[in-house]
Amino acid sequence: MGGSTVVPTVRIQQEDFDLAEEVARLSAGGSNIGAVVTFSGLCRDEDGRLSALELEHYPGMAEAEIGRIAEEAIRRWPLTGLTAIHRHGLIVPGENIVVVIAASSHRQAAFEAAAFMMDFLKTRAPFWKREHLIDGTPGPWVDATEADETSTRRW
Amino acid sequence: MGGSTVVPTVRIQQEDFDLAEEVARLSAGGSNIGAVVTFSGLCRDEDGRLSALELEHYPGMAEAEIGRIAEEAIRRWPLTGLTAIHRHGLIVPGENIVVVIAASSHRQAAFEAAAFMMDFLKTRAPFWKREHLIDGTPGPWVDATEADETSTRRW
Amino acid sequence: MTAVKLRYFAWVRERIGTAEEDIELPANLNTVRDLLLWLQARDDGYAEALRHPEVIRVAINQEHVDHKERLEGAREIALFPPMTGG
Amino acid sequence: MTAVKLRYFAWVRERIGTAEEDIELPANLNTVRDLLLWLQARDDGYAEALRHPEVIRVAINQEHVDHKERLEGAREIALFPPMTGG
Repeated sequence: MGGSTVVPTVRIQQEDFDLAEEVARLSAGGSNIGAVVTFSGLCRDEDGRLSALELEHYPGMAEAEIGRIAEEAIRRWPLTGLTAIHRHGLIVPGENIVVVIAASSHRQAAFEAAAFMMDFLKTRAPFWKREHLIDGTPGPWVDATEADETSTRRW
Repeated sequence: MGGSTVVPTVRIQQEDFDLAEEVARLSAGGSNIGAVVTFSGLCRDEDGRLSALELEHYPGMAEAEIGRIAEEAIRRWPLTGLTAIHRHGLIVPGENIVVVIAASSHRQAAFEAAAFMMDFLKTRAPFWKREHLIDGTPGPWVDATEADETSTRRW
Repeated sequence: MTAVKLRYFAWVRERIGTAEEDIELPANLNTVRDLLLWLQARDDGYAEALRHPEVIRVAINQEHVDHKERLEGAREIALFPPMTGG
Repeated sequence: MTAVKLRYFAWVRERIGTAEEDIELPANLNTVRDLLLWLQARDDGYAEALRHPEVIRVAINQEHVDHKERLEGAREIALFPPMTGG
């Protein structure tokens, strides 16, 4: 029953996904799952300034790097399941950008693994956001934040 | 836009609920939500030992106490939405017992508020679990754990 | 004498043998602790339920209180084990 | 001389003006740092993209490396800004 036998689900895709379906998939057949934590990162309109975010990614490495982060999470916490899905392309406000789902017998493990995944997705997964402004013009590339780096270093 | 205007959704009910529907309800119309964290607590079969958990609760106080915990979370973190649903009655393995959903512009706030809610739900909300064994007999009342008390004291 | 509703939950309820009762509190009961000691002496069920009073949680008017809390203003007093929800 | 595929992303790609290219690396380039300096000198686009080499992130064969990493065994080298996904 150890975490070592868990195989993470990692998907990089353009199309949207359904949170409930992904949770159901992760929980299927697992009658010893006590806790499921999901994190959904959504596209914001930044007070009406944005029409969309464009997400560029590094195909191949994106899957590989998120897979490595997921394996590390599975080593660190006693998980019964772990899913990470990251979208690319044009995403409009209110839509999903990313979801992480961590399942465990223990709520603390599920919370920590999901937070760990997100910190490393932010700073290690090869994705870059560019703003598209409400007037139709492409805006600037989003800058990486020091807060995200700091958050990653706590693990 | 401050957290002070957020009204939490608190429900105590016997019937199951749908995670996706509750997330959608919380997110409706909020184009400035960047992060949604959900915690689902599920009934485990404890390696096949249990046929069900029975949850007794204190009607009236359960709603009031969870409402107080939710108001405290809204005071502490810049949330854009907060939902807590706790079931009572007979719950079989694999089914939901509780869900907490926290939405915010900031992922750290959403994670922390959801973890805070769960720690206090465990130790302050008037619910009591009793095991029902696979042979059909009512088992013992579940003991409160020191780990839950410790987890609560960190806030 | 003051009339209050007493409510019991989980194994406290089972050992006392009732879920709730209306009771006249003697005027010499000042605090929650006094109430627990007075109830203990009522019969074997109460004695068994409240044998370790330090583990009993108490709510007055549906809010948690500690054992030093005074009983004035109480309309509903609930006794129960530590919570195990969530 | 070793043939490698160079890949560029986000504003590094825009400033250099191409998403990828196959390139023969001179034998005197030992580390990622050497490569960044050598590319800087190629033309104004590279110079602009790599003006602050310390912010450029590098992956060799699709794994993050730091600027002291040696280039031996590299088949694919990617240069990009700090990541902003998630």
